[in-house]
Formats: sequence, structure tokens, C-alpha cells
Amino acid sequence: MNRDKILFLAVVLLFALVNGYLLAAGELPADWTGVGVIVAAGLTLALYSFLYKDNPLFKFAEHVYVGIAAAYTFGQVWFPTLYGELLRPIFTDDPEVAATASVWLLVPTVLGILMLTRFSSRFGWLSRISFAYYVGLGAGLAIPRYISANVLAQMAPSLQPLSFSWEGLTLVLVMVGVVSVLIYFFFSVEHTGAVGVVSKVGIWFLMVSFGASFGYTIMGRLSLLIGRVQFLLDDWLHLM
Amino acid sequence: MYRSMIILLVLMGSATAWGLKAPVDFEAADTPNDAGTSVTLTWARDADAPAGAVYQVMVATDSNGPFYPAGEVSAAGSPMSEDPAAFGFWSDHDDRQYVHVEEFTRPGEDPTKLETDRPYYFRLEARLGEESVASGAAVEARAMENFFNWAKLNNFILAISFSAIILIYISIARRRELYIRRIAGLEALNEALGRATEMGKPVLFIHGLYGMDQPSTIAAVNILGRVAQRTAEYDTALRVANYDPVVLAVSQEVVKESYLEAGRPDAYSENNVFLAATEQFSYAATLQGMMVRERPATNIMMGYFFAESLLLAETGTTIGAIQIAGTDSYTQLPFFVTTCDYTLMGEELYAASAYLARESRLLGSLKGQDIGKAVLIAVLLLGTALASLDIPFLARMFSSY
Amino acid sequence: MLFLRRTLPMILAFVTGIIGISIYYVPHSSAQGLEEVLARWLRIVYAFAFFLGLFSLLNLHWRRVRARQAGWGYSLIVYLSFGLMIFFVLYNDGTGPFSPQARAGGYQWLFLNVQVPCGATMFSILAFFISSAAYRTFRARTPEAAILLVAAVIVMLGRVPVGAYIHDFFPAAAQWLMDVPNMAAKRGILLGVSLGIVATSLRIIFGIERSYLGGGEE
Amino acid sequence: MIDRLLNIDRRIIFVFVFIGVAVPLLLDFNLPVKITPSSQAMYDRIEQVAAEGEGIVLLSFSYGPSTVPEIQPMVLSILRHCFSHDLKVVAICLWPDAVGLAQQALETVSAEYGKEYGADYAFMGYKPGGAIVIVNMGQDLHSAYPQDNWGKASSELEVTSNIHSLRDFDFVIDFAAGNSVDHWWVPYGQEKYKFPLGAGCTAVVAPDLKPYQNSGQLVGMLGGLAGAAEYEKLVGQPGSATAAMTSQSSTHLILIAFIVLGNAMYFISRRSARSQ
Repeated sequence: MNRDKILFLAVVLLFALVNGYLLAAGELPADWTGVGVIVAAGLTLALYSFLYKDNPLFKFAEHVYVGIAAAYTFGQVWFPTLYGELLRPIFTDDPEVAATASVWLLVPTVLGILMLTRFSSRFGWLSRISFAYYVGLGAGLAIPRYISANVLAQMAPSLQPLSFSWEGLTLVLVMVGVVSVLIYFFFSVEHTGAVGVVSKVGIWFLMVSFGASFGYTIMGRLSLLIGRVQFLLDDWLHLM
Repeated sequence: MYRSMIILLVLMGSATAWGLKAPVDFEAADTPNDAGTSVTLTWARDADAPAGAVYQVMVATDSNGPFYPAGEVSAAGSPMSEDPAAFGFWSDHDDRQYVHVEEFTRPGEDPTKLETDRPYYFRLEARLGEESVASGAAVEARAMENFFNWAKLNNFILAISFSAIILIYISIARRRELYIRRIAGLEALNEALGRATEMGKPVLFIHGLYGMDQPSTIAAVNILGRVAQRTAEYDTALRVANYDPVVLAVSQEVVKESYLEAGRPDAYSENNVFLAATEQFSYAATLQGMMVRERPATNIMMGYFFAESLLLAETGTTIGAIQIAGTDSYTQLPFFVTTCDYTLMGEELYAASAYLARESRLLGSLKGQDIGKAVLIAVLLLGTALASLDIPFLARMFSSY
Repeated sequence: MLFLRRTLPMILAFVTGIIGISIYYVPHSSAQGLEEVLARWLRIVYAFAFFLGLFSLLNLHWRRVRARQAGWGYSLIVYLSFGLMIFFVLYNDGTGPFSPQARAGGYQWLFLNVQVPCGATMFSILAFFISSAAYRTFRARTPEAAILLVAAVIVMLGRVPVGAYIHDFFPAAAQWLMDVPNMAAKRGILLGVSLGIVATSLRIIFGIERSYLGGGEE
Repeated sequence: MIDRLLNIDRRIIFVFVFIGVAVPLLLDFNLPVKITPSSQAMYDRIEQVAAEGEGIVLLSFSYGPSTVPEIQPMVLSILRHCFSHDLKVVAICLWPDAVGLAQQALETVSAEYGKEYGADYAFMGYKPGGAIVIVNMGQDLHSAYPQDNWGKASSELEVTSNIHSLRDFDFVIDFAAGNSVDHWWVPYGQEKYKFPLGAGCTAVVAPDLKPYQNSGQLVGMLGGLAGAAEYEKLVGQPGSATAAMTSQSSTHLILIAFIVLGNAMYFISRRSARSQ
């Protein structure tokens, strides 16, 4: 037996002992709620074992997660939409729900089913009709909305009258930032001379914003860790 | 005591009522840019209206009444200039007030919505406390359905012209070569490949997690083509890690073709372009293990990455590999910038791929977007300058209503 | 056949795309009603699209199991856990799949005690890796990277209580960095990216970009 | 020497971080939380809706289990704020794995305030499509959500029976772990219907939303666990986010120390390499 195997067995034993104690001492209820906490704690620790090194315990928990999550999503697609909107109104006794039935829903149903032919080599081309609707309508809806919400509405606050004040200075700085970043991502002119200088300024602005994102991302990941440690120390071990 | 106060209040009330005037120049018309659900009333603003005065809107379905209340407007507020989407920008709009009427309330009932294309009769009463003065005869108007939203005219013009620019440039690109600047990241890429050759160690190309339908993956495949050509010429080992089975198939094809073009079909092995894993962290873990074992001299990470970017780039740094990354995932860019030797940021990735692939639709589209950016830059500079000189024309054109 | 396989989808994409654009500018109730209907249909097509992802996931793991590829046992675990969850989903706390979703039951238990802890833990692992990367690899190799790191440190200090405890400068500086230079750069990126999205959408509508048609020869 | 220090086993670093998280949690002492303007703006908007009376708020759940520690405390505080002012709440999910989380939060807080399902709040569940669900809801809520999550027709529920469009909501808040605010709610919802929109988002997303806040497309925003702690303070009910702030502070200090130390050694070793 190598070192890792001994370590593995020791951890499993310890985990069993701790849970035995928690159940015996009444810290965890001996029902489905208590079992739930133990399962959750076990999976959490299994995933953390990745920190020691990549190992079967981690891979096990990772793949369990994939399977469970896929089936859960199936439920959320089935009950409210596929069953709830397409099937239920036809068969229900509830008059208010039955009123939502419509022959026209056959159109998206057929399109949806055609989409699933993609995996067939003979009928796969039928799925293109659904994809054309899916992608075409999505593209059409996007164009005016992005121009309005992400271009025009974003331009307006940077088109304000300047003044000799703190607000005016901020407006100038924002303007410099927006313009220089746009110039950095401008591919028709060589980055030399004046354009080179402006695009350099653009990089600085980009770097400050990446720095902000970087700091915030670190903060976010640490928050998630704190949340899990809170779970382990409080909900499981009742130490807090 | 109480009586004297009441008398005082009555006196005050009647005194201010002297200032109350009937609404002047009262007009009612269909509200523009809507689906026939409302009527807009406008009238001249009474600059001398006493404080606290309100205009009560009255609606009837018959010219003789009965009239029902439909909301009130303070005599001090709601100038037409407040709603440029409905009225545009005209200088006298500060001197007129408006209200959009959508519903009215019959006593003891829920509000009734205005019906489309039905005549309604409107009256306006100026009111202060108990006092009230009504506008003259009721004005008739109908709520009509409109066919064009004039408030979106600037959006429409911008959409049409930008579309035209893109389509024109794509068609130009089909006929002749369009210029785009050299991308510094591609030179860094060449250097990094050269170093792997000098050291006689492999090059590891890592795809992002997105499938073949994403622009970042398409760009990554284009770059992979160039990388494979170079490694075939230099006789350097190339490993390509994939996450998505479809991307794997395409990558195998691309690498094989590049080796063929370089006249080295013998050097290509399908096993070197492989599916590393299909779960995010397993993907990272597999590649970490591989990096530590094989110690590639150069790591190239291209495509859309998520949190695994950090694990990949960190291991790459610790084994001393030169790392070139390219992604349009802005949340991961900071990690690449601090751990890699060169990073293609956002649109640079697309530009690099268009530069290498010389594909007319990519180049033309990129060029068209450049024109769009140039227009935005010009508007930003000129618009702010004009706005500072009190000429708000451009600023108004580039706003969303 | 070429017409059905290639031209028809492209015509459909063009027509729906142009309709999608036009109804934005038309306030008439018939156009708005059309938007409602088309959106509802698309929403239902999206529900079917879920099965594409599900199928490729299951197919991939099935191929691994069948070929006894390295680590095929884990693929089997995906099947087992999927099967367990799907059983409870369809069982629906005793009411079966042909009734509305139940408020509680085995699927809810598995969600709260398996899916939630696994999902939450997975990303929290990154906290550790970020720490080790902070020590070993986040380097101010270039002046740009130096700016990035300084901004990051200020934001990290400014955003937590201890920053204000050390000095009022940190929260104020972090707020300013976020609101001014960060905002400006993000706006610049946003404008560029939005033009890119508009251009891509346009290429799809006009049949220039056809990757959505999928692989396979005509 | 420096190389050895730089290449220490990273598991030693992991231990440091774990201690930095766990010890402050066990010691249980809290640092004062400072309110930022964007969190205050969220609070003020809800207060304003409450002051106008008869308000109704739409909560959109666009996150999953992976960001529960950051977002769930925000959800609880916002729900408490809404229910304490008797605002009506409609909840929808744009991510499938948000359903169980939303249900849990709604059940917990509605029980605290004695709120009745159907009359005071409604849970509409998940619909796939993201942006397209918003377009659909903008035109007609009853078309996007013909039934609630439990199969009751939305025309039968007291809360939703009179809601027709997104326009009818006094405040819409999206809880976002991805790009649901900037790529879904702003362009496909707020742009057309002009309702006040707020965001409760993960720290990763927060910097990307600043341009929208500056342009007024977003009323306010809660960013990450720190934002959640601020809201807990604003509603006067400290919870898991407030308890986490000390750990958050200590780990930030540790991380900053790592960055500074690592870079110092990097530059020293580079200089000595050059002088040799």
C-alpha cells in the first residue's frame, strides 16, 4: 500500500467517525435532512481533495455533478414548457389552463422536433430549417436593440458639454478612455506615430479595467470559498 | 379660534383663485409612435399659475358628456421638452405642457382603457383647492395605430448605414485585398515557435471550451492552421488539446492539411490532436499533468476560456514555457495578461485570424466595423465639442429614445 | 434537393431576420402581436434545443464506455447519477411526469444536497489556485501588467472593510477606479463588441455567415 | 535561495488561505461595512416604490449553485426589504438550476413575513431562451408564463392576473452570475419598456456593468459578497454575507501579500541574474 492509499483510507475513516459523532451527539438530525448535510459535506471534501492532487474521489464527484445537473435541467425544461405549455392545456380539467391551448403551438413543436434530426446523417438537413429560424430571428431582434441599448445609449452620456470642474475633468477622462480604447481596437491603421501614442493610452485604460476585473474576480472566488467553509464549519460541524 | 382660521383659509383660497386661468391653446391629438392606446393633450403653459395649481384632465365618449376624470398634471411640471421622443426638439416646447391619456375612471369602476380609433372628447380644468376653471368646448381626438416609430429614426438610419457599410466592404474584400495592420501578437507567436524549435521541445496548442459555432473557436482554428504550418516546416512536435468533439474533428483536418501543404504528411499523427477531457476541471487537470510530464517549450491558448484559464496558464509559467494566449473572454483576460508573454485581447483575436486566413467575409466585416468605430470616435470628439459650445445637435442624434 | 437543403434555410433566415429587425420600428399592434408570437415560438424551440446538448453529452460518455477508453468508469458514473436524478424527476414526488412540478421530493433533495454543494465547491477551489498564482505567477513582467496589478490591489483593499480601516483613501480610490477609468475602458470595449455583434447578425441574415447550417456536405 | 522560496509546494499556500478564511469565521467578530452609492441606489429605489404604494417587483434569477454564497444573501435581503414594505413580488428563472434556489429563498422569507402565495408573491419558474423570454414577457407576461411553476394559470393568480407587460413592474432586479444583465435585460427589456432595472451580481460581473450604471440604464447594483453585506446592513438584518466580511478582509490581505512578495522576489532574482 502506498502513501496516498493510506491517506485516502484515513480520511474516509475520519469522515465516518466525525459523522458518527455528530449524529450520536444530536448535532445532526438522524433523518433525510441530516443525511443531506453529510452527503453535501462528503462531496465538498471530495472535490477539495483536488487540492492535494487530481484523484479518483474528485473525478467521481465531478462526474456525479454532471449527471445530476443534466437531469435536473431536463425537469425544468419538461414540466413548465414541454409538458406545461404543449401537452397539459390539451388534457387538463382546469379551464384557465385549457384556455392557453393553441393550434399555432404546433409550429414551434414541429420546428423543435426537426431540430433534433441534426444527429441523423440522412435527415440532418431538416434541422437546418429550425436553425434558420432560431438563428435568423435572433440575429434580426439583436440588431436594432444592440444599436439602441449598447451604442446610442452608451454614446449619449459621453456627449455632454464640458466644463472647468471636477465633473468636466471626469468627462474628459472618460472621453479619452473610450476613444483611446476604440483606437486600440482599430485595425485599419498602423500603431505608429500619434495613433501609436493614443493606442498606448488605450492599453493603460484597458489595463486599469482589467485590474479592476482581476481584483473583483479574486474577491468573488474567495467569497465562494468562504461560503463553503461557512457550510462546513457551521451547517456540518456546528462550530460557529 | 377655529372659525377665524377657517375664514382665513377661505380668504387665502379665494385670493389665490384670482391667479387661476383657464387653459389656453388646448389641443388633443393621437399620441405618435404607439399602437393606438393613447391620446396626447397639449396646452400653453401658464407662467403665472399660482403654486399648487393643477390641471385636471376630463374625458367623455360623447361630446355632451358626461366627463370622467383621467388624471391630473401640476401646472408647474411636464413641459413638452421633457419628452423629445414624442415631440422632437423644438424651441417653444418649454412653453407648452403635455399629458398622455391612456385611461379614464368612471365613478366606482376600475379604470377604462381608451379604445383605438374611437372618438373621445377632452376637456381640461385648471384647479386650485375648490376653485376650478374649465377650458372651453371639448376637443375631439382618436387614439390611432402608428406604422413607424419616429423616435427610433436615428436608430433606423444608423442600422441601415452601418449595414450598408459592412455589406459593401465584404463585397469589396471579395474583389481585392484589404489592408489591416500587422498584429504584434502574431510576431510574438512566430518567435515562440522558433524557440521551441531551438530547444527541440514540443509546442502545445490548447483550444478554449466553446464549440465550432463561435467566432473565437473559428479564429483559434485559423491560427492553429498557421501554427501547424510552421511546426511542420521546422520539424517541431505539435500537440493540440481539444475540449469539444466537433472542434477535435476540425482541428485534425486543419493540422493534417497544413502538414500536407508543408510537404511533411509523414510527420502528422492523429494522436497528437486529441480530446483531453470533456469536463472543465478535468480538462485543466489533464493538461496540467501533460505539461509537467512533457515540458513543452511553448503554450498557445486560443479561444473562449472560463475559470480553467488560470490553472492552465499557471502551470505553463511554472514549467517555464513561453505562453501566447488569445481570447475574447474579457473576464479571463486579466489572468492571461499577468501570466502570459503575449495576449491577443478580444477583437485582436478575430483580427489575427482574419489576417492569417485572408477570408473575404472576415476581412470585409472587420473593415466595415472599423469604419463604424471611426464614425463613433468622430462623433464622440465632435459631439462633445459642439455640446460644449451649446450646439447639442450630434448629442441628440446619438441618444436612445 | 439543394434548394431544400441549402437555399430554403437561407431564405428563412433572411425573412425571419428582416422581420425581426422591422417589427422593432413598427408600433402598430399587428407588428407587436407578431413579435409576441414569434418570440413565444422561438422560446419553445429553445426548449427542444436543450436535447441537443443532452444528447451530445450522453453520446460522448456512451462512446467512452463502449470503447472502454481510459476513465470510462467515470462516464458510467455520469449515466448512473443521470439515471438516479431522472428517476426522481419523473417520479415527481409521486405524481408522475404528466402533472405539474411537485414542490418537494427526491429531486429537490438531490438538487439541494448534491448539485448545490458540488457546483458551489467547484468554483471555490479556484480561490486556492488564485492564491498560489498570486504568489508564483502574477508578475509585473511589463509596464502594462504593473498597472493591472496596482489597480487590482487598490480595488481589493478598497472593496472590503479592512481597506477603510487602514485608510479612507482605499475605498475612495477603488470607487474612482471603477467609476472612471474602468468604466471608460469597458464602454470602449462595449461599443466595439456591439458593432461586432451587429455585423455578425447581419452576415447571418444575408447568408454570408452559414456556420449555423452545420457541417456535412450538400 | 529565492528560487527555492518561489517554488515552495503550493499546498503550503493553500493552508495559509484556509486559515485566513476559517479563523476569522470561528472568532466571530465583524468589521464595519461601508455602504457604496450603487447599493444605496438599489435600496432607495425599493423605498421609493414602497412610498408610492401598491408596488410590484420582478425578481429574475439568472445564476446557479456555483455562485450561491455570493448571490443568495442578496436575494434574501432584497426579499426581506420587499416583503417588509408589503411589495408584491413575482419571481422568474432564466437559468434552469436557479429554480431550486429561488424556491428555497421565497419559501424562507415569505414564512418570516407571513406572506401568502398567489396573493403576495408568485413563482413562475424557468423558461429557456434568456433574451427571448424577456422579449416574450415584454409583450405579454401571460404568453411567456401561461402558468406558474406549480401549474396554476397565471391569469388565476392574484399577483399576476393584472400584469400584462414588463412595463407594469415598478422595479426589475436581475440576480446575475453571467451576462444576463448586459446581454439580456438591458438590450431586450429595459431598452424598450424603460422600467427601472437593478442588478445583484457576482463580483466577476460587477465591473462590466459600470457603463450601464453611468448611463442610467441600471438604477443600481449589488456587486459580490461585499454588496450583499452592504444590503444586509441597509435592511438591518446581518446574515452570512456580513459574517463573511472579516474573512474576506483577511484573505485579501494574504493575497496582496502574496502578490507583493512574489513580485519582489521576481525582481530581485531578475536583477541578480542580470548582474552575474
